[in-house]
Amino acid sequence: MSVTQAPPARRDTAGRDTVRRIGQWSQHLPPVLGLAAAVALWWAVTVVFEVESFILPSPLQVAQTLVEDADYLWDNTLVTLWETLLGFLLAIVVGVPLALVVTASRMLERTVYPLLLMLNAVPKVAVAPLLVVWMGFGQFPKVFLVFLVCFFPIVISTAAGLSSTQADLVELGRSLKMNWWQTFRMIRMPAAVPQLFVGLKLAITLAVIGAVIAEFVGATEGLGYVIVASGASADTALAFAAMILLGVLSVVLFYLTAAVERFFVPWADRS
Amino acid sequence: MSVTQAPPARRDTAGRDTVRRIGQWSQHLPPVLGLAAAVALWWAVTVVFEVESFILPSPLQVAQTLVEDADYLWDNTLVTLWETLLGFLLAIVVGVPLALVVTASRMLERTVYPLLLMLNAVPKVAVAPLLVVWMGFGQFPKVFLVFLVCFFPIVISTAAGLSSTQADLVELGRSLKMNWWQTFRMIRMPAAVPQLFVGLKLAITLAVIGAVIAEFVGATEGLGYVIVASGASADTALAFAAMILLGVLSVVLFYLTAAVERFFVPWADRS
Amino acid sequence: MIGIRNVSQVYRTRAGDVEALREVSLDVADGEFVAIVGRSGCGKSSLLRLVAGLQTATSGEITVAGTPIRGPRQDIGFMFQRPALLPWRSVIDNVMLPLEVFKVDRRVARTRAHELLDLVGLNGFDKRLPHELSGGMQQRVSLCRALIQQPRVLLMDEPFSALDALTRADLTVELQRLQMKHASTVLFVTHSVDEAVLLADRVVVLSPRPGRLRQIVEVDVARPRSLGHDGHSAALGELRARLHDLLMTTEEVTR
Amino acid sequence: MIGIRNVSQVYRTRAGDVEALREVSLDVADGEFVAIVGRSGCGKSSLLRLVAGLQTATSGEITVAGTPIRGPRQDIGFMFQRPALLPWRSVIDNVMLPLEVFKVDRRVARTRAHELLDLVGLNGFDKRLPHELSGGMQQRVSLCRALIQQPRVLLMDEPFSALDALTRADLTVELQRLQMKHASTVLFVTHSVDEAVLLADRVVVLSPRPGRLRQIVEVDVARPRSLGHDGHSAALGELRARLHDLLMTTEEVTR
Amino acid sequence: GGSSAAEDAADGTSVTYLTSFGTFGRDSYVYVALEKGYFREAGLDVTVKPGTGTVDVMKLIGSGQADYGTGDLSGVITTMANEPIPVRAVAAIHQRSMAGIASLDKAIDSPEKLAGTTIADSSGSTNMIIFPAYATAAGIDPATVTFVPSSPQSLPQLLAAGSVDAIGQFAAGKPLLEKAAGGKSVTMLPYADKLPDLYGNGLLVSAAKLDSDREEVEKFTEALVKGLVYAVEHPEEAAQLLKKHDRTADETVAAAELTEMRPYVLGDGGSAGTLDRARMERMITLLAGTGTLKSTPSADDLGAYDITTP
Ligand SMILES: Nc1ncnc2c1ncn2[C@@H]1O[C@H](COP(=O)(O)OP(=O)(O)OP(=O)(O)O)[C@@H](O)[C@H]1O
Ligand SMILES: Nc1ncnc2c1ncn2[C@@H]1O[C@H](COP(=O)(O)OP(=O)(O)OP(=O)(O)O)[C@@H](O)[C@H]1O
Ligand SMILES: [Mg+2]
Ligand SMILES: [Mg+2]
Repeated sequence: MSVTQAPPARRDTAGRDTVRRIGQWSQHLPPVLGLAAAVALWWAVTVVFEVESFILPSPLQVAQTLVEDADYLWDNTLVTLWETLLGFLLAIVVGVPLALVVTASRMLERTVYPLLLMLNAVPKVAVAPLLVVWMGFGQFPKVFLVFLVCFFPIVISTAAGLSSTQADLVELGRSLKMNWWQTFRMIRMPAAVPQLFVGLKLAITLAVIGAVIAEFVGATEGLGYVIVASGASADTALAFAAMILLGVLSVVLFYLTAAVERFFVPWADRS
Repeated sequence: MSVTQAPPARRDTAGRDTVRRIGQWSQHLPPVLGLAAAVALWWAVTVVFEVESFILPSPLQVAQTLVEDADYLWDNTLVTLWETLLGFLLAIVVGVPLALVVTASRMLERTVYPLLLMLNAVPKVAVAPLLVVWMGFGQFPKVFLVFLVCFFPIVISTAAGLSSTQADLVELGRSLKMNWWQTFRMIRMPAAVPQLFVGLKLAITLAVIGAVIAEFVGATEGLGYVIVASGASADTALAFAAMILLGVLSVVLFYLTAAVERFFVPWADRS
Repeated sequence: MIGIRNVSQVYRTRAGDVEALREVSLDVADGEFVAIVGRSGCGKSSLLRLVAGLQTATSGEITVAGTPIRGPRQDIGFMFQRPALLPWRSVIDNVMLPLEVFKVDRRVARTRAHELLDLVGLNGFDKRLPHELSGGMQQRVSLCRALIQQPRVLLMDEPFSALDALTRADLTVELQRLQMKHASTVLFVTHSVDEAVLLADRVVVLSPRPGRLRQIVEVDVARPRSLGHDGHSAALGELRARLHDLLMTTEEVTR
Repeated sequence: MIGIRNVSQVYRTRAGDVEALREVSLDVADGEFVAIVGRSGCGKSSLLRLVAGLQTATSGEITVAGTPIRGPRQDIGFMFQRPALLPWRSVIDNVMLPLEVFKVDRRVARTRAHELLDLVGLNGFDKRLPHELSGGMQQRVSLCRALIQQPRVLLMDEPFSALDALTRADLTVELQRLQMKHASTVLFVTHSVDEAVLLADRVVVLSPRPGRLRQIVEVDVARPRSLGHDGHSAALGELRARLHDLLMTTEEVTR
Repeated sequence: GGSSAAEDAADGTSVTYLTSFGTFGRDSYVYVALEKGYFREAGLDVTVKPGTGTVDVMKLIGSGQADYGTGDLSGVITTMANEPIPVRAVAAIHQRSMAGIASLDKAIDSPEKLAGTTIADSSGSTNMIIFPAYATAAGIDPATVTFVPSSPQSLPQLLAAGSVDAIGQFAAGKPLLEKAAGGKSVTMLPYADKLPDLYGNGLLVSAAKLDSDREEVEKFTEALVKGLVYAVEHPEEAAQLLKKHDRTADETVAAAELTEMRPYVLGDGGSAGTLDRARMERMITLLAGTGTLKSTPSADDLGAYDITTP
């Protein structure tokens, strides 16, 4: 206790600080270990229960496929990634203003929410073929399905964030007679950003799934197409390889969103 | 201004109070109007563009089906409802403790999250047939799929809620040397409940979809089965009727969840 | 400037009603400085919130500059009992907030904000976030934010409660100077009799809950006043003792 | 009871470092009542937080009852500068929280909580939620919560800052009585010199930031003391004046 | 799933059967066998579940979740070439493949007109798999045709909306297609015209069951084939029996499907159900010729050819 050191932040980060200090390398140890454990378990299951490969291929088979078909899989991953990102951005662009509208008045909320819910309740797998009928075989119906899948979590989370602003701060805005837009821009929105990001993190994982579902229908590329195409010929290893890439894509996009969050709201980590 | 009246709550409810005062009946007006508008638009589309009924049946046809097949649809709705609720409860029972574990230490978070994300990234439509292969044709694979679909939003939201407790309150807990469980029970959990409910509201809408997707495969009842089966007779009106019931189910469950929220966290409406 | 006529405030809650204010009437002249004292929970904050238009009285009417209050107005500045700083804004950006709302030129706003921060002894802290400040420092930021508006009517709810004597004395002097300069009308809630007699033209004493007007004490001492030397002057001392007695006795004394 | 040895605290933030405390040393005897005064931002709250084990000093060591502080302890009670009430708990449940944590029988806890609420004048408000209270009422609930623990060491950060003179006087008397009864050791941060001399055995004066020990003033007046009549006694008056001068002058006076 | 161990005199052995896809009219013969009591007579208590395509059916049987099912034999060969699944074919439901290309209003009524068209089909369907073989047999270049994978449900809409020139369909699907297309006429281009050796659907059973309880397999096959023949002979009655199990069924469409199916089931000489080893071998060779198979399975790994003797 003789050197100058930073005090713990006011937030409860007692346990976390310890971890941080051990060093950068150890940050990546737990996920790697966890992943290794999961793969080991998978392997064990296939070996111990002698699971036949058409039900669950062994990690080795899948790894082999991943290596052999690397180029093919990579190209299709990029296609899915692109659709995911476009749809996700579209969902943000539409969802955030919609959340705004919904929180602007109880009346609007009562009118819009049930409709949104109905719309959201339609299973997206059933919608995908319709979108192809309406919009053709291009990228657009895929992007649109991604949008459909992930705009709802964004609306709900953002609306929840916008309508749970701390009472003092809302009152401050009122006392300054801020207009609606100023209240939104200076108070409600910054206060809702942490919650918005909860929605975004959820939405990005759904977005990936949405892209894949869309590619089940009327696509000739993308990871979803790889899954159906390989499923039709019972190439289970290829299907699993595609699903693993999907998982990786999902994880990467999730942590990217989390990184953006940390960049935008460093203060949210404190008070 | 001569009678005794309640002051506005400290929260910003200015616009909302006005609505509330107009009377109970008008509460239900906006959603009804919204719904009517949506149906009218739908009708207009079918008439103006002369859409053929196999692409988009008119509201009249769908209404007719709803009435004629009321018993049949009702029975299948109950099946779906039951699966949805069971899977949803399972997701709460598993998801909330998992969120707890994840927020307990950064290490655990780093280990568990990527795995959860990978698991969540697998498209559920692709999982449904596998579940039937593993678990048979009963209700269980359906319930399990519902669980898979909706536990992730619950984990993410609850974890977000648990780790964003107000700094003062966490410090109060620390100063009383609360143990982990006490901190959770007396401080973190109550503080996270509003966020937990954001997750639950999202999850319940996903749960309905999950049940339907599960019923696409290896089922002989439920709204999902009705949708698939109606394809065999090109009965688009029946498929739409089932989807509308799905929407209604989703809306009802959403508002039920919201009602439970209001019951449990009346204080969340204020401070 | 401010007219308060037969104002009552009843809060309805699940645990029963609370009568916070009963039939309070008060007139405050333009440029007058009125201090409000009274026991904790007697309705001082409620009264200020009513004048600010943040809530509507259960009965009675309030006018500011001749027009009845229907909601918040930009010529009324309000310093809340709690700092209410925006946690994501730095100190300087918090102080500049009102001018941003009123669309004042940013450079002008920044200069004024720096002046005020210097005044309250927070130079060097302008880039910090609120959670990095001590309680008293937060209160001073909140004070700067209220002062930067230069409103016609300034409502202040225990603005110096978290400050030490020296800072308090400095700010008392500065507040008098600013008020005389801008001729603003001030309603000032405080628990300090010293502060009240130093700053106010009149001190309004409210009775315990339900808050009723108990007495209004005129402070007829020349300005600027300070605690330093003339702070112990006979006139001020007497007023202080009188107010002290009023606050320390519970029986009713109606004016 | 409390040993503070060469304690320094530096906060590192994005906007630069802040030296809050520099080489502070202080020994508090068992059952002693020590008041801490100093300018806003001089590190009083930081010092209390260090003693409470809520943060670790940049350098130096703190012991309580002979053992070095490594984290919070249940025999140390802390009343925060801000009320920090749980918004979902009623007043009475907030007060009973510590006893719930310590697993004290609920009935006993309830009785004690009611006694304390009566003491601070909040009877009838036990079922209300914190947001339905005034600022001063919230502070009193927070006070009750600290007192119900009956800890060996009680740390209080400006506990009466939001209270009126009469309530403050009442509570000063009650706090003295309780402290004498339970023989707790108290560290008490305040901005009121009156409070300090009424309550404390010794008053610690900290210098402005970075907080250093400037002077320790012994209050050698018999207890119980009160503002009422002997409040104006010569001994107390002199001490008050001395402390006042210490706080109002900025130059350094080392003991 | 059922097992031969659960022998029960009153109810018979419980077994599970999977239709090839959903509860279409073309799959209704199992309900006929059920309702007419053919299964009961054979001492079997059959539970029918709607299947979701050949590969899914194979996996469910292979993993023991179901005992019997129907799937397209070309699909079975393709799948087994990639991934051996312990499933065997024991009977042919369709003596000739019903796969083909459907278009609106005689747009494509001969193979030559296929050149340069876009065809939608459910991904990995038989129609898409066999197309190269068909094209070769018909003398056109398979590369001039583009296949777009789509979901089975959306195919009629895609065709009717004009999004594609044609769709892959089974001949039995024609009535449903015409209904869905609002009464427009539909032209089928059946592969069987050029590829007479191809079987259509076959009855599948798990390899384990075939080894352990051959007798039950024989009884089941016989009962099902009996139902099959009765269904194509009495389409209206069969449609009504289907309606009893799936109330969403459209009797007219179902009956029409069975009528379409009749020649494919009965074949040339009333040899309903028979599965011939030589034909199977020719089928394997044909499919191997398209160059899409990863390996060439042997006919013995695919089926048992002595369950149904002509
Ligand atoms: N979490 C923190 N991060 C950065 N700086 C901090 C933090 N907490 C306190 N400080 C700084 O440390 C100094 C002392 O703060 P502290 O809260 O101890 O003051 P204080 O004496 O209690 O003041 P007051 O009387 O205003 O409450 C201040 O300058 C403040 O800006
Ligand atoms: N939002 C509210 N809901 C219910 N009761 C309230 C509310 N706000 C204030 N009260 C009640 O009204 C009374 C007056 O409160 P107010 O905040 O005006 O007191 P105050 O004079 O400012 O007290 P203090 O000096 O402690 O700040 C209190 O008894 C309080 O419990
Ligand atoms: Mg107040
Ligand atoms: Mg402090």
